[in-house]
This record gives sequence, C-alpha cells and structure tokens, in this order.
Amino acid sequence: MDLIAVAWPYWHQFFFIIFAAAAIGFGFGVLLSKNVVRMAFYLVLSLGSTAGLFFLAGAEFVGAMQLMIYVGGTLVLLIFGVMLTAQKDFINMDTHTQDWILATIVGGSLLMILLFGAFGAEDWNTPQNLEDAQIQATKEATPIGLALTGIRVDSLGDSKDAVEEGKSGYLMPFIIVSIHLLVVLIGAAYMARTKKLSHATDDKSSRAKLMLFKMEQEPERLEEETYVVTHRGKSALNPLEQSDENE
Amino acid sequence: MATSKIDDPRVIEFDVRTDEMLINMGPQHPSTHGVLRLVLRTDGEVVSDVEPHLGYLHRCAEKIGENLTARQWVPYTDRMDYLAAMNMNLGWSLVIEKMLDHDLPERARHLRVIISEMGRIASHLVAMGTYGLDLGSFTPFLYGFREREKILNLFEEACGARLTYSYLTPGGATADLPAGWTDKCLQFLAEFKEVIPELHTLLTTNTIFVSRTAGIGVMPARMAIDYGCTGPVLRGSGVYHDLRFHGEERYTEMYDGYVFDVICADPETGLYPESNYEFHGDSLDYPEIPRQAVLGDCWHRFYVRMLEVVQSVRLVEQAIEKYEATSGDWGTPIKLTQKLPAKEAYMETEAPRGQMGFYVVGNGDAIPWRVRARSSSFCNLSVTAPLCQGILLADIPAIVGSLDVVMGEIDR
Amino acid sequence: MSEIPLVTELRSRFGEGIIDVNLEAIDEWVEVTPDVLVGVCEFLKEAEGFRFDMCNSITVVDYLHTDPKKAAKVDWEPHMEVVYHLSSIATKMTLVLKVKIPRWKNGVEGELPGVPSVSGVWSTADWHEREAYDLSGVNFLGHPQLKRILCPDDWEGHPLRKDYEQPLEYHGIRGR
Amino acid sequence: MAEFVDYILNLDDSWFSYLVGALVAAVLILHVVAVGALLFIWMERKISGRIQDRLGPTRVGGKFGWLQTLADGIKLIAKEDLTPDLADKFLFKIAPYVGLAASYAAFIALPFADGVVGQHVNTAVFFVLAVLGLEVFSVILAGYASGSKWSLFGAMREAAQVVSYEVPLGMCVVVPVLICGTMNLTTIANMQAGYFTNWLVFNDPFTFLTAIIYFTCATAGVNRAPFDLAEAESELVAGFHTEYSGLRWSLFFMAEYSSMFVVSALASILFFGGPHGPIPIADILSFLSIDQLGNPDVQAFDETAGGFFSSVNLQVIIARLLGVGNLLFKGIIGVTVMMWIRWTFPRLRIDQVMTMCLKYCVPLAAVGFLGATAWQALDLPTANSLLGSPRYHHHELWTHGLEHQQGSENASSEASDDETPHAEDKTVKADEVFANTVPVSVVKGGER
Amino acid sequence: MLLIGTVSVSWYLAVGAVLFVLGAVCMATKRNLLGVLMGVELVLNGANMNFIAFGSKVLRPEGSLGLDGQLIALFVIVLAAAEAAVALAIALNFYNNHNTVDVDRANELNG
Repeated sequence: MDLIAVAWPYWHQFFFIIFAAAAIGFGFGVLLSKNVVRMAFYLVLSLGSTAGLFFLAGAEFVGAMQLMIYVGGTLVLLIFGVMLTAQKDFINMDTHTQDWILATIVGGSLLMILLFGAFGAEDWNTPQNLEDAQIQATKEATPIGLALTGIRVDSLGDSKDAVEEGKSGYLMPFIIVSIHLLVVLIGAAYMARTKKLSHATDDKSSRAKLMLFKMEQEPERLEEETYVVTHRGKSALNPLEQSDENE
Repeated sequence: MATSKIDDPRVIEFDVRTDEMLINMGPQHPSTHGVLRLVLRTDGEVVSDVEPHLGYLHRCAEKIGENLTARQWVPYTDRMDYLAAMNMNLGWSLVIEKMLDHDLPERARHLRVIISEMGRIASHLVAMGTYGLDLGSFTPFLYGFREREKILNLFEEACGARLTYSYLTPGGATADLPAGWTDKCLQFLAEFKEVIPELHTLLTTNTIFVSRTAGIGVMPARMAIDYGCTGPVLRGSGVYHDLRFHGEERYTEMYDGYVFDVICADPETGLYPESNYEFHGDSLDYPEIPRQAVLGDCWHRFYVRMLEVVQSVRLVEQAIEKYEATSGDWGTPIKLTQKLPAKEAYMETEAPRGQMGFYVVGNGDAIPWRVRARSSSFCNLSVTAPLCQGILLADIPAIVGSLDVVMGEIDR
Repeated sequence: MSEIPLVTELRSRFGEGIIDVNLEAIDEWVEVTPDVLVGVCEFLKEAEGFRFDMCNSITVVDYLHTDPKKAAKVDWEPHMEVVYHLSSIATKMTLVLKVKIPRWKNGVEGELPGVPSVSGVWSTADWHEREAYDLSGVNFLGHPQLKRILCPDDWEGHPLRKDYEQPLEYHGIRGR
Repeated sequence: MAEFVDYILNLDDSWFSYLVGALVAAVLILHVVAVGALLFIWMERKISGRIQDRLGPTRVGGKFGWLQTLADGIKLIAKEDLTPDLADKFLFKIAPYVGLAASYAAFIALPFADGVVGQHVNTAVFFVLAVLGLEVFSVILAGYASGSKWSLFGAMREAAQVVSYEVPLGMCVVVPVLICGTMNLTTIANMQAGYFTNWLVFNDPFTFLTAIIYFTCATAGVNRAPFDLAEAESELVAGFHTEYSGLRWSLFFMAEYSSMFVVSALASILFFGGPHGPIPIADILSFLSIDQLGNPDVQAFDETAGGFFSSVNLQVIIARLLGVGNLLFKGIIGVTVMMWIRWTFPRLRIDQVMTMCLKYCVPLAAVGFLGATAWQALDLPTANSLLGSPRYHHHELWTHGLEHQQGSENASSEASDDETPHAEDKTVKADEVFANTVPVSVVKGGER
Repeated sequence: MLLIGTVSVSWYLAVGAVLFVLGAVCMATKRNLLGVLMGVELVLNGANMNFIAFGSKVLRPEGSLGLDGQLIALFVIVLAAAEAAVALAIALNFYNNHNTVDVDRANELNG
C-alpha cells in the first residue's frame, strides 16, 4: 500500500524515455536494415514516436500534422515508390564496407559535436517543473493559424509598432510554401509522366481498339451489307434451295 | 451513339512505367467462372497481354462418346454446359434426329420450346448474377439464384433432377410434363416478370455498373464474327443473327408460329427492337441505353442477355398455350441401342451461350464412330486475348464475365 | 451437279483441287486437296453471295479399325478427314469442307500428318486447330502457335486417334 | 476515474490510480473495438441477408444467431496460422497488429459523450484522422510481406487510394472546425447541443454538402465497398489478406469494423450532434444543463462532496450515459448505411476511384469549404438562428490552464463588438486572442 | 537518472541530434535511392525535434521562442512532403531510364 501511495509526478519523463527510445531504436533500424521495405516500416515507427515526443513537448498540432502529413502521406508515398520499384535485386542492397567505416567515423564525430552542443548550454539544460505539463497543453492551433495569416501572437506584450516593424508573422512564408507546393505538385506530376509513341504492332496496343479505329478510318464493306436476313439457314450445296435464292 | 470517336490507339500514353509482372489468374480465382486460368502480363495495373489456359475440366467427353450409344451419351451433354443442360440435351437430340431423319410430334416440339427457353432463362439469370459478382455486387447474384431455384424446382418436377436433367432425348423427351406443371410455370413467369425491373435497377442502369462496363472490351462486329463468337456475345456487337431464326429448318421449325424478337441493336441507329411485349404494365420496358455505351462493349452483351430473358418469357408463354392446345404424343425416345446410319450430321442450336454444335459420324453401328461438340463458350473465350490488351486489371473480370463462359463446355 | 453455282465456281477456280462433291450426304460436302485448302477458304470467305465469314468448327475424324477383322469389312483405307463446318452470318448459308489426309506423314508412324492452317482466314480457326492438333494429332502447317490446348503440355499421344492407348501413369497418377 | 480510485483507496494523486484509470479506459475502449466488431459482423450478416432476401445466421446463440460471430471467432482462433514461404515473415506477422493498433488508437481521442473520452487531445479531429491514416500501413505491409502478387496489387491500390482520399477528407473535416473554431471534438460536439437544428449538418447548405462528401470519403478511407479495391475479391482474389488465415486474418476485420465505427462516430460528432440527441432530454429533465457542458467542475464523481453516495452525481452519470448511447446509436447508423451501400453497389475501378476523388470529391469539398466560410463570414441565417434556438458556446473548459481566462466571460461579450479582430488590429494580446478570436461563431451564436 | 530527474530541452536536442546523425549516416551509406530518401526524412525530423524543443512552452516557459519553433517545424513538414514527391518522381524516372534504383549507378554525367 505504501508503494502505490507514492505520488509520482514523472509521467513526462516516463513517456519521454519510451518515445525517445523508440524513435532512436527504430532510427537505428532504418540505418541497419538492408531490406528497403523494412526500412520504411521502421521509419514509420520512428517518425510516429517522434510525433509522440512532439505531443509531449506540448506541440499537439505539429504532432498531429506530423502523423497526418509525414507518416500518413509522405511515407505512404515513399512505400509506394518502393513497391513500384520492388524488384528482387533492389529489395536488399548491401552497403560497401568502406562506406560504413567512413560514415561511422563522420557520423560519430558529428554526434559528439551535437551532443556536446545540446548539453553544453546551461540555459537549455535547466530542468522545468513538469508536474502540470499535461494540463498546460494549451490551444496552440489557434495562434498557429493566426500566425499563418499574418498576426503574431507569440511574443507577449509587444507594442503595436514593434509588431508592425517587419514582424508581420508568417504570412509570407506561408504563401511561399503554398506556391512551392503547387509548383512541386505540377512538377512531380510532369516528371513522372512519359509519353511515348508506339506502333500498332506493339504488344501493348489493343487489337480490338485498333480494329475499331481502322473501321472508323475505312468503312468496312461488311458494314454496308445488311445483316438482316430473315430466311432460314441452308446448305450452299442444296440445289433446291439454291433456286430460292434467285427470287 | 453507335461508335464514339476512338483515339488513335497507336499512341499509347502511360504514366510511370514499372516492372512487368507475370500473374496467374486462376485456375482457383473467384472470377474465372470455374477453372479458367489466365496468364496475365501486367505493367502495374495495366494488362498488356492475356493468355487463357484451358483444360482443367477436360473429361474427354468426345472420346467417351465413341464408346457409348447415342442415348447413352445424353447425360454427358448435361455436363458440358451444366448451367443450361436442357439446351445441351436439345442440341444432341436434334442432331441424332437429323441423322435418323426422325420427325417429332407437334406436342413434343412445344414441350421442347418450353423447356429450352426456361433453361435459357435459368442460364441467363446465372450469367447476370455472376456478372454482378464479378463487378463486386453480391446481391443481384442471389436475386438471380432465387429465381433460378424456382426454375430448377419446375425442372425437378418434370424430370427429377435439378442440374443434369437428361430430359430431352433423341426422339422427344423422357416423359411428358406432369399434370399441373404448366400452371406452376405460368405462375412462376408472372412472379418472375416483377423481378426483372429489380435486376435492371441493381445492375443495368446502376451508374457504377454502367461505368464499369460501358465502353469496356469493345468488340466490333467483324471481329466477333472472325473469332466465331456466337449468341449474346455476337448479338451484343450488333450482328442480327439468331439460330432460332436463321438456323437449319429442323431447328427453326420448332419456333414456327411463335412471335419474338432477335435481341440485337441496329448498327445504324444503335437501338434495340421495341419492347412490343405488354404484360406487366410497362415495367418490362427496356431501360435506356446509357450514353457511354458503345455497341459491342460489355454493357451491350449484358443487356442483350437481359432482354433475351424477356423474349424467353414471351416464348414460354406462347409455347405453354400451344402445348395445352395440342394433344397426343410427347415424342418417344429412341431405343437405347438405336443403330446410327453410316452418315454424318452436323447441327447447331442456339444455346444460351451461343451456337452449340454437335457433329456425329455413324458407321451403321449403335455406337457413333466420332462425336464432336462445337462449344460456343470455347469460341467466345478465344476472343479474350485480343480483347484484354491495354486494359486495367479490374476490367478482366468485366470482360471475361461478359463473355459468360462455362468451363465445363469449353473443356468438355 | 452443274446447276450449283458455287461448285461451278470452285471447279473453275481450283480445277483438280476439288476432288469430290457429295450431295447425297445429310450435310452436303465438298472435298478438296490440302494444297488448295487455304485458297478455297479465302475464296469462300469473300465469295459474293455466299461469304462464309464464320468457321463453326474444325473436326478431325480418324478412320481406322484397330481390329483387323473389322478392318477387312470396310471399303476404306485407314485415313483421316479434317472437316470444316462453315457458315455465313451475312447470307445464312452453310457449307462443309473435307480434306482427306493420311494417318501418318509419309506413312511413318509417329510423324503427324500436315494440313495447311486456315487460322489466317478465320481467327477462330486458331483454337479449333489447336484442339484438333491436341486431340487428333494433325499438324496444322503455318499455325502461329500450335500447342496443346486441352491436354497438359507434356501429355503423350493424341486421344481421339483410334489407335490411342491410355498411358499407364501420368506424373504418378494411375492411368489404366 | 483516477480521482475515484484515489478516493476509494484514500490516496492522493498516486501513480497507481492513474494507472488504474488508464487501464479501465483502455479496457473499455477495447470492448468497443472487440464487441463492436462482433456486433458489426453479425449486423453485416443479418443486414446483407435481409437485403439479399435470405435470413442470415439464425441458430448459433439462440435467437437471431447473435453468437455466430463469436463461434466464427473461435473457429478462426483454432485455425492454423499459415505463413507463406515467400513471405517476409516479420512484417507478415506484425502487419495485422499495426492495423488494429491504429484503429484502436483512434478511439483514444474520440469523445463518447461530454467528459467521456480516453484522453483529451486538443487537436482531436486531426489526431483521429491521422491515426486512422496509419491503418493504411498495415494493408501495405501485409500486401508486400505476403509475397503474393495479388496482395501487392491490393497494397498498391490501397496506398494510392487512401493517400488521395485523405485530401478531401481533411477538407471536409475543416468545415466544422472552422464553424466551431476548435479542433477539440468534445467542444465541437457540445456546440451542437440543444435541438437538432443545432447540428452542423443543418447549419447551412454547404455543411450539408460537406457532410455527404465526408461520408463518401470516409467510406473510401476505410476501404468499404464500393471503394474496397484493396480486397476486391473478384479481381485480386482477396487483395492484401489473400495469404492470411486464422486469427491474423480476423484482426484485419476487427480493424476494419472498428475504423468503420470511428469514421461514423466522427461524422456524427462533426455533423450530427455527436452525443447530443435531437432533443436535449438531459437538459429538459434538468439532469445536466446545456450550460454545464464542457465544464470540468461538473464531475460524475465529486470527491469534495463528502460521503461516498453524495459524491456520486447520478444525474450527470445518467446524462452522460444518454450521450454515450446517442453517439453509439448514431455511429451504428453510419455503419449500417455503409453496409447498405456495400450490398447494393458494384465496385468501382481503380481509375474511377481516383477520378471520383480528384474530379468530384476534392472540388466539391472545396466548394463546401468556401461556401461554409462565406456563410459564416456573411453571417447568413442558419437553421438554429431561424428557429431561434441559440447555439450555446462552450469554451474548452476541460483545460484547467484556461480557467483563469474563462473568468473573463465578459471579455467575450466585449469581443463581440469587433467580430473580426484580426482584420483591423494586429496588436492582439495573447489572452485576448484566446478569448475572442477562437469562438468567432461561438460569440455570434451566443448573441442570437 | 532521467526517471527521477527532469527532462529539459537538452534531452530533446539530444534525441534530435541522434536522429539527425542516423539520417545523415543513412544518406551516406544506403545505395538504394529510396533508402537515401528515408535518410533525408530522418535528418529533417531530427532538425524538427530541435525546433519543437526550443519552441515548447512546456519545456521552456520563460523567454521561449513561442510559436516560431512550431511554425518552422510545420513548414519543414510541408516542405518535406513536397521534397518527397519530387524526389520520388526523380527516383521513378531514374528507374524507368536505368532500370535500377542504385544511386552508385547514376554516373552518366561523370566526365
């Protein structure tokens, strides 16, 4: 009873460890897996865990967007690409050993620098009292939306002048990104499209379509002839019936 | 509407080209109507080549026919097109009668019309239902089967079997229709006529159905004839040809005095014959042809079957009237060991799936020297490969389903 | 016989190629030599007033009595007949063509006899000829893809030949 | 729940009570998933049976065959769990769980009634959509890992389809968000409390249009006929689950049916009043006044009240159970409609599915979005304004952190003087923005 | 240490750094074009993590950058989606023309 009676304000830390371990662990999975589909799967989990970290950090909107756009959209696209090019030879591709060595050295040193930087600044290392972190999650979607339309609401207490002086929020980047997206959409659609002329004998052409096409070009003799013959069928060699034909 | 403007098919536009895949569709596949196997060469969803592989149901029926007498072989015809076994019986009976120059009493002729047209209705109901199934609609299938069950009940009463009847035999039928059968049949027809508009609503005029079938698998008349397509497949391409009108006299005289239409669109106007058939108000009016439909496409093939059902209903009603009016013999079956002359005879009949031909060579013995069955589905299926090029994967069930093949008949 | 215009036309075009015309049969037939077969078919398909645009069926009939007693009774030598049933959608005519061929090419057992393929004339002949090849063992010369259609590709023998013997086993399945 | 455990065990803010609370919530939601799947599969059989002029299951479990699904489930569990030789074993085995986890996770943020929700998520609308979008991975992985070409086809179709349909789906969802000014599902639902004229679907013609588009896209998003291309049985044998058997196979179906329920419930929350019935019975019977909705102080269990029985606020519990019943009922109706559609229509082709999305759904959703925006901006009459029943405004009271802002009830009435603050004044203090920009329409609704 | 201690911005930055490096190494070592793309996604996520951490009100109440971090993260996500679309188009075109997705084989422009 004593054990369970302990108030435990460490939920944030608890979930942070879970999500961070998942993000990093599956990140390693991406790196070390040879199979490109498994890589994609690990990447999904890694990015999903990152979204969890975003939620923890109070950025609920960004977290949801991460799940929706990144995981639900971009990665599906990626996996789609994987499947379109999924030939046995390319599913598993080994990395050259020298690549590994070089990458490990460079990556390791980069990591050292980054970690040093991360923990170096005293200001960033100041722990916060996270006891009521959950309930502090506030309505950030609204200010984000406002910021995108050109109103800054993040720096509290700014005077009107200060805001107007060049700090017009994110309207401009928003528009740029929108146009960028449009351009990308058109560009990607254009690039992925190839138009080739093939000959009618190509096995990809539809013989039926071709026939129809030909018929349109040169009206067939068969079409002119009437099919509406109402008499019964008979043998062409039957002399009796042959005379009927002449009537 | 007969033909819309077709783009030059030599110019093929395709999106990202990906790997060619070789896929086995069947023999265990839900939409290959039995054990058809199609080997597809696809590029993503686009099918570039289809090769049908047959023979999974091959039972050497022709070889068996060389060891049995003419009447003994009747049950084997049942097992060819098992969905229209009555019509198979009829084909075989007629060719043996032709060989023996055996003429039927009038009552037997009307009986045969009743039975074979009922068989046609049953068969077309299955064709319609399974076609809905091929396109992902399960409900019409059961509606079709519900009505078919009623026909099978009637058949069971007439001959004791529900699928393989061996009812129509050379010389007539194994028995006369039981007393009261015709009344039940008329009652069924009255009920059935109310169901037809339902089926039209669920499939023929359904927007999704139309968009799945209209303009798909377009087969010009010339191509249909060239590939030997017959029956609704041929008529769906706008060819006015129905053996009940244009067949040999021995067959067409069965239909002497009957009034019915050949269901076939006029290639000039693209219109089907008017529904001159007034029975159940105007609910049996044919639904309108959708704008997207091209003559010879899957939709038209389906439509022809649907309308043929109405014509069959019409024929059965007339036949029952005539049958009731005549009295006498229903035709005695030939002897089991009836000797066949040393001649040969070929005869085609209009089975639900097309022209079913039988060829018999006799040598004076009871056992024929050679038996040959010209299968309608066999020829109809042969058009699959040219039709299924450059289409999407989902169109294959639509096209194969619209050809309405029965593997038992193809493989024999 | 002379009053039948089609026969007159055929004889004038192909002369000796038309061997026999039988009008007594239930379905009257014309027998031609294999050499002129394709020409005859092409002519029939285009012939004015007949236009046999549909090939209904191609059948091979094997004439052979394996029992010597019975063989002695009949008046024909062992041979094969390829029967073409033609009809016309346009004119509703029907016609039967026959080609007689030996049972084996050059009399050598095992060598399949050849007939020119008419799959160039009617597309439907493609499958019919494949079936005839598969079941009766007739080599259709010039066929684009002459392989078995109903039997498995590795099947031995041609079942509808009268001297066919069922294999004892096929891939471990007992045959007889 | 945590408070209740705390009270029972006489603890204070213990980790144990949190855990118990979380577990209870999880188990309750699991019941919705599992029992829901059982119910829906049985329903599907019965409904399809009736549509097809037959009876459906009649024997197992006495009347109506209501235990048929359970019997099938037991059979499926007992079946051999096959893994094809060509399969990518790991992914093949994990794929069904991914799907189930995704549709299960969507329930976390789905409010069943006011205050009855797994976890308050501020951006719940997008959270649910995003998590449901993850379900596509299970299909893709299953399709790829099966090592069968048919499965791969199913997976590719699913990928293309779901990614496309998320666009119009998102656009439709934005419309209620825009009208209510919040992404919190609880608040969106609460804003539709009152008579059914308050439901957003009757707000204006454009929301009506949007609701229809939403339902279409949601049907496509959860892979139901006529958009069930990933498992098109007549084309792809069984699509992505061709190679599955036994329990894993049934997990796909559990995921499918529970996500069907999620999208239906989401539709009912976004457009059809959610847990609020057509007539506010709880309000009329004064169990739970509409004004009290969304108020965190109104608890089913109020430990400050003293004794155990007086702490239990029975009226609130009844009101909330009513709400839960309402939502379940609406969700089930949505599922039923999906079944009805499935057993009526043939299946579309993949290019037609894409055409439908890009040429019809997206433009129509855009029209709906623009129209609804214009309707709000021009302050045109809505159904509830015509009938004179007010749209109650409910701030997101569940966040304790905002309570101090809520003290400014007057602030919002002040703000109503200038309804479009961002158009005129760019120096808006954060506090003010919170109070008066969010519920533009709320404020308006409050006035009427 | 973490379980009883508190999480600060630095820890988030560390996670971001690890993800970044993993992505970078992934980019360097993968031969599959799509693998490289996945590396890019990881790198972008590592960077995003930093933005979120700095912009978090939960982690750094006083003097926080406010919404800037979150907004930039949003832009990054959107641009990553665009980038993925273009890169995928390039990859597929490459595959169409060369029949491989091995980046080491993309050496046509080598002098």
